[in-house]
Amino acid sequence: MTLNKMLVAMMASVTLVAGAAQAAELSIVSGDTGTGLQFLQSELDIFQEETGHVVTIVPMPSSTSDQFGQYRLWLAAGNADIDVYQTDVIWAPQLADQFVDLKEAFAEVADQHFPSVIESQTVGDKLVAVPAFTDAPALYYRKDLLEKHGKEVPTTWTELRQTAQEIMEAERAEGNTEIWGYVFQGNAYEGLTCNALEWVNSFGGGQIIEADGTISINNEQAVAALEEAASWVGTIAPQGVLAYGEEEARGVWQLGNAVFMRNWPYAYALSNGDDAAVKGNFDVAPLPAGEGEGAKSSATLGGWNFAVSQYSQNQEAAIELALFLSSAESQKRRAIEQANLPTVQSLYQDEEVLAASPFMAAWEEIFQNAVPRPSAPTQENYNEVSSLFWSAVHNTLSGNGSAAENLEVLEIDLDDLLQ
Amino acid sequence: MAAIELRNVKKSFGVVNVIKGVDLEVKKGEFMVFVGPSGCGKSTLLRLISGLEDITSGEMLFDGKVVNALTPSKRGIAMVFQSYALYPHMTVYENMAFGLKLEKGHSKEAIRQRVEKAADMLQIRQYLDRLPKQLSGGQRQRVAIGRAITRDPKVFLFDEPLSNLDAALRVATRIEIAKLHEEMNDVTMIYVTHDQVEAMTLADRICVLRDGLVEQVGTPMELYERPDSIFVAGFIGSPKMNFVAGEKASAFSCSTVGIRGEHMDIKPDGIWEGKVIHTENLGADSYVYLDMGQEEPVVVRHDGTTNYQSGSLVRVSPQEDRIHRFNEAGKPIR
Amino acid sequence: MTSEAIGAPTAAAQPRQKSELMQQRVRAARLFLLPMMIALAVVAGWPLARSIYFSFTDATLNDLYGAEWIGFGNYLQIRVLESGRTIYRGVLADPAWWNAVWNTVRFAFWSVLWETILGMIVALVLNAEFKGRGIVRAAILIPWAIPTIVSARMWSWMLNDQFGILNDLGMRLGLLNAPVAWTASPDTAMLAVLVVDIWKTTPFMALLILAGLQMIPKDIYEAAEIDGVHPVKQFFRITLPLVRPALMVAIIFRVLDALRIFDLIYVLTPNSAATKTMSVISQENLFQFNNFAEGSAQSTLLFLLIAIFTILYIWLGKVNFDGGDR
Amino acid sequence: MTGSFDLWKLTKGVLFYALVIAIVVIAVFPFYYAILTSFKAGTDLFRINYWPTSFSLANYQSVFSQGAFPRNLLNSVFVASVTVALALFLAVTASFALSRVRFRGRGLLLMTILAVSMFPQIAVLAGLFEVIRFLGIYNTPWALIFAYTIFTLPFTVWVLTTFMRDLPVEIEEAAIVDGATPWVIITQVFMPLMWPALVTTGLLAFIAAWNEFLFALTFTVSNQTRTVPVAIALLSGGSQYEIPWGIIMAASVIVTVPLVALVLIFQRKIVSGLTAGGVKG
Repeated sequence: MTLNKMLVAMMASVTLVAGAAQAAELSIVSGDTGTGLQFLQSELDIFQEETGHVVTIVPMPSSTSDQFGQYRLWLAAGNADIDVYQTDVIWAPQLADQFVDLKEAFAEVADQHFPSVIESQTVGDKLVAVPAFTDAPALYYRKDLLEKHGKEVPTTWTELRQTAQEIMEAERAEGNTEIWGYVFQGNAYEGLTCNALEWVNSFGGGQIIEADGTISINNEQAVAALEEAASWVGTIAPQGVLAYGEEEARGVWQLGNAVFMRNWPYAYALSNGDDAAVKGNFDVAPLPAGEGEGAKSSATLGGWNFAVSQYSQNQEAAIELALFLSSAESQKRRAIEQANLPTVQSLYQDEEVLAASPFMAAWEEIFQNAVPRPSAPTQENYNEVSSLFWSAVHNTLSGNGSAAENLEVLEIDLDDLLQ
Repeated sequence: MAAIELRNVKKSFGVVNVIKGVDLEVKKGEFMVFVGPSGCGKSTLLRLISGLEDITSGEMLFDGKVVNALTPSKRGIAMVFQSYALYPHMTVYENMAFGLKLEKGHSKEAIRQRVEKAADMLQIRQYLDRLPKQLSGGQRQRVAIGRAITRDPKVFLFDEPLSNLDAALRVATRIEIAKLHEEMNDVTMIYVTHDQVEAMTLADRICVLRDGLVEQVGTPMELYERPDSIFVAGFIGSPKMNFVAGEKASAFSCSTVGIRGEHMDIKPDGIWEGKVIHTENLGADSYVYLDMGQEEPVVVRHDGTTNYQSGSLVRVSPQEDRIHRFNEAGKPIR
Repeated sequence: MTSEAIGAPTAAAQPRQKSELMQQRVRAARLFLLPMMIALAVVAGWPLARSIYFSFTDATLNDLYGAEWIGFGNYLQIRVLESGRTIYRGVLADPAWWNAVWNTVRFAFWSVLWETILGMIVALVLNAEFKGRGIVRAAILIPWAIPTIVSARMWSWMLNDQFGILNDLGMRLGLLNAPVAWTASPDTAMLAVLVVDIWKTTPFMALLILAGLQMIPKDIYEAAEIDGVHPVKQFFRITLPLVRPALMVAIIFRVLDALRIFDLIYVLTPNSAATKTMSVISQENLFQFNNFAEGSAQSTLLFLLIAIFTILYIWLGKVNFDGGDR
Repeated sequence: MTGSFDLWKLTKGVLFYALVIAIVVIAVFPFYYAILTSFKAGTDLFRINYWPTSFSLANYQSVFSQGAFPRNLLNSVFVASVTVALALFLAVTASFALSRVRFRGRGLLLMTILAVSMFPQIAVLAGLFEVIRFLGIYNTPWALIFAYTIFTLPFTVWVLTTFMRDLPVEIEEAAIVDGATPWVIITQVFMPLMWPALVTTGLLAFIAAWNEFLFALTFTVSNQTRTVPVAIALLSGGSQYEIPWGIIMAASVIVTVPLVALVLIFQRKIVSGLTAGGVKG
């Protein structure tokens, strides 16, 4: 499309009165990756065929904080150029005021989807976004090393620590000096919130802030969880894990330098790449459980959704688009082509889906334990809550104050923020 | 071509008054030299005439027309700066042609002819394609002069043009300028210097400035022979005029006697006695420095090669008709 | 230059008829300044005023246009609780803010200091005549030429403890005995940021100083050479004083940039308290958190701090605004 | 070079070249590493090499196949060139007024200009967004050109003012006597003398505009109008968390090469000697 056409398209989207034209021109903004955008384009082509609406993609950098800042600014300025936003699971609640309520439109198909996903996008009584796909992390482990050293896949964090320690020491004794026991995302960022939420939740320590708004983080189980995690740093995990994001962890793992890794499904295919040292030698399992009352395996809910801007001049068409993209048919194609985890439960039994992405079977179990981050109860304060939380955790991991001390302060800070 | 008239011209920078009221007439085609010690305002006065500086009060007339508000180029002046001020990125030719190009209405050919004519006058034709940095100091100054000539000015202004040249070049260029004045005898020239030799050799008339005021205007010989003040007397002539005060002056019934070194004779029956401090032998003649109990040593110009021993006593006499007598206010008694 | 040669009259002189030349110059000055002033007023004036205005309101990005004036509340508010306890709220009472101020000042000081020293060395080298000078000049500029978002990521990769080349190099050369997680540890995070910034920005400094050096007439050195002045003395007596105006301006702009440092830290160590600077914390509040007004207040405070610094610098450094004019 | 053997001179020469090499190595090494990385793919990215081990242009191909990279390059060239031209034009004229015409409030004006550079860029984003939408240049290159003056203009004005102040007064006066107007003085006399300063500031401003990310991201919303830094940020791997390291490095190399070429072209202009011979004393 030339610049002129682009301009014309935008002018049109501004000046057209909603509903005046049958075939609307829409814009959808997405920070998806290259192949993801290609897939989106193919979906939009289908959508255009079905409805006649023409949709333009506005691509965004994959950095989520860049995306979020931009979306905030655009929405704050009442930008009518964008009709549909592709949003991270934690965003829509923060931007709830500026998105259209999709509850009614979605009512028909709502029960096809995982309730936890729908719940995570519901603020009060308003459904702010509809799901595109979901995401949940797993424990990646080295089959070959576990076998070699006669170990089972750990089901609790203690087991993981012990297994990792033993294998690491044994391997190092054999001259594999680069090897580490466990890598995860320990940098101070949203990823650490995800990791730590899993630790806390798996110890039965709640989910930082409960759905009713109670601040629950300062409890013994949470303290025990963080103490456990802190004990890994410098022993089974390198000190540098405090600066790791997903890619750094994957790098260590993919070079064959880690026994265990916590990561999202994306690492699965890449670790099976031809040049990966771990190809064929690994598998995934649910993340380990904690100990004590209420202990269970838990995985932070990720995933992406579509939300409709309230400044859209073509809200009806935009809603139509959002629903189309979250429909079971679209999700199925997405699962097959993009290996994205569907939110439609029935697709996990779909043969075509499983044939294309066999690993999804493994994720079904993981998904049972998915826990949402507290974005719905905290709404527009979520980012700050998360930042306070990961700071407290990062401090604990780097030995800057004990878990108990840091969580106590965190509780006060959260209380101040949310009161 | 223009007669210049200054009427009670004053100039101040903020609260500092630099020119305190100057009345002056420069005749058409005249070579006028402004001379004076540094800080006397001579360069400022030149810049007021050029139009680079505004006059604070008073009137400036060129050929009877007030030019107070006119830009330098409209006054028809050309100026040669102390530091040459050539355009470093332009060739000699471009430097010289720049003003004409800006004037509009000159054909390329006409410009070329004028530049070449000026270049021939100054014998710099072979340098026309060079950049200023490829020239020696003397050549640069000739280019600067050439640039001024090319513009065919009515008034030609020189701001200490020789002070950056070495002694030999200075003399050569001085002669060049003198020649120039002869050739361009209808162009009014004003020349600023602190060097009285330049003033004496070049000027039709000299204007001695002191402290923002005109001390005396006159031909070199007038100034030499009939200085209007001790200041002028001391400024014009080399070596400096000797000043003798106290009893020796009282004998001539004045407060200060001024007498030039060349107007004193060493003879056994001289009326003054002095102790030889030092003798400078210049070949043709020599300067004998005498301590006569005055503030400064008295210099006697003495032809011949007689070598006076330092420390010996000699007697000298002033030539009576060459004595300048000054009163307490420093004004001549005639 | 003698006193006779300088200066046109100041406007303070008594009213009188202005010459055509002066009028022409003043007219030209006005005409020349106008477009720049208009450009700056539109591009900077309005956004600045908006930001400062927002800092006195309760604006959030969810409700930008419904903002209400609340005075200095974002900066400092004193609240007396029912229990009778007095608490302080607002940016000025926020330890995180003061931590950011300290980080920023520390960062600006060290980075500019080293950039100036290294930039001067590089500029002196580039100012010398040697074969391949053109290539070296281009090579020097590479760090400045790589987009910050890329070079910051590149360095974070190189500084990685497991597959970072710098740790590997350090260990091969025997400088390190174990890999260091440079950006992770609070002790080394600032150092890492400083190293990357100095690497990246020294070319800027070097180039500006070089331009200054190029304006120094060569014959001054020739004269000094003949007088047998020692090169070190030459540097302090001749080079430094003559390059000073250019250096002062280069330093001003570097300090302003360093005090506002954002993108490098945003990419390299976005959430480390050890490197969080004023701009980073303000960006966080403006766009990531729901504290637009507070973020505006922080930006305004940063602006004030920089303004105070600049005034002090110009005053203490005796940066003159005049000279050079007729 | 003197013909005689001089140990001290030799040592000095060796030390000097050692310094040159050290500077070049430090400056270029990360870039070299980027080039190295741009030829790698897959797990190789995580392996440390000092010399090229594989040579694959796949990353370069993907740079050009994703999005509209050539178009983005053109956009960047256009935006940066116009920004620099505009900034230099406004700054050269303004700095003449600021450095060579005395008027009341000049210091204050210079400070005001500087003040524009004191506000964090991030904080003007919202206000600038409003202005740009108001002017109707949103999502066009002009939005960026306009926004970039906020950081190029104060810088160029200040630097050029400093340099212009140092130009000899007599040369300007000679031009006035020759009948030159301020405009002629600027364009025909001063600008040729200020090449080092003009080229340097122009180059620095060009690079700053070339590399700017935040404004570019905010004020353009289509691949057709975006510039290179945004395009690089848009490069993505197969999935959300994967950073396509090799491709990013390839893009960075592509982006940096024109700048290096630019420097090589203009570096001759960063030479002195232009004011030599014009004035003395």
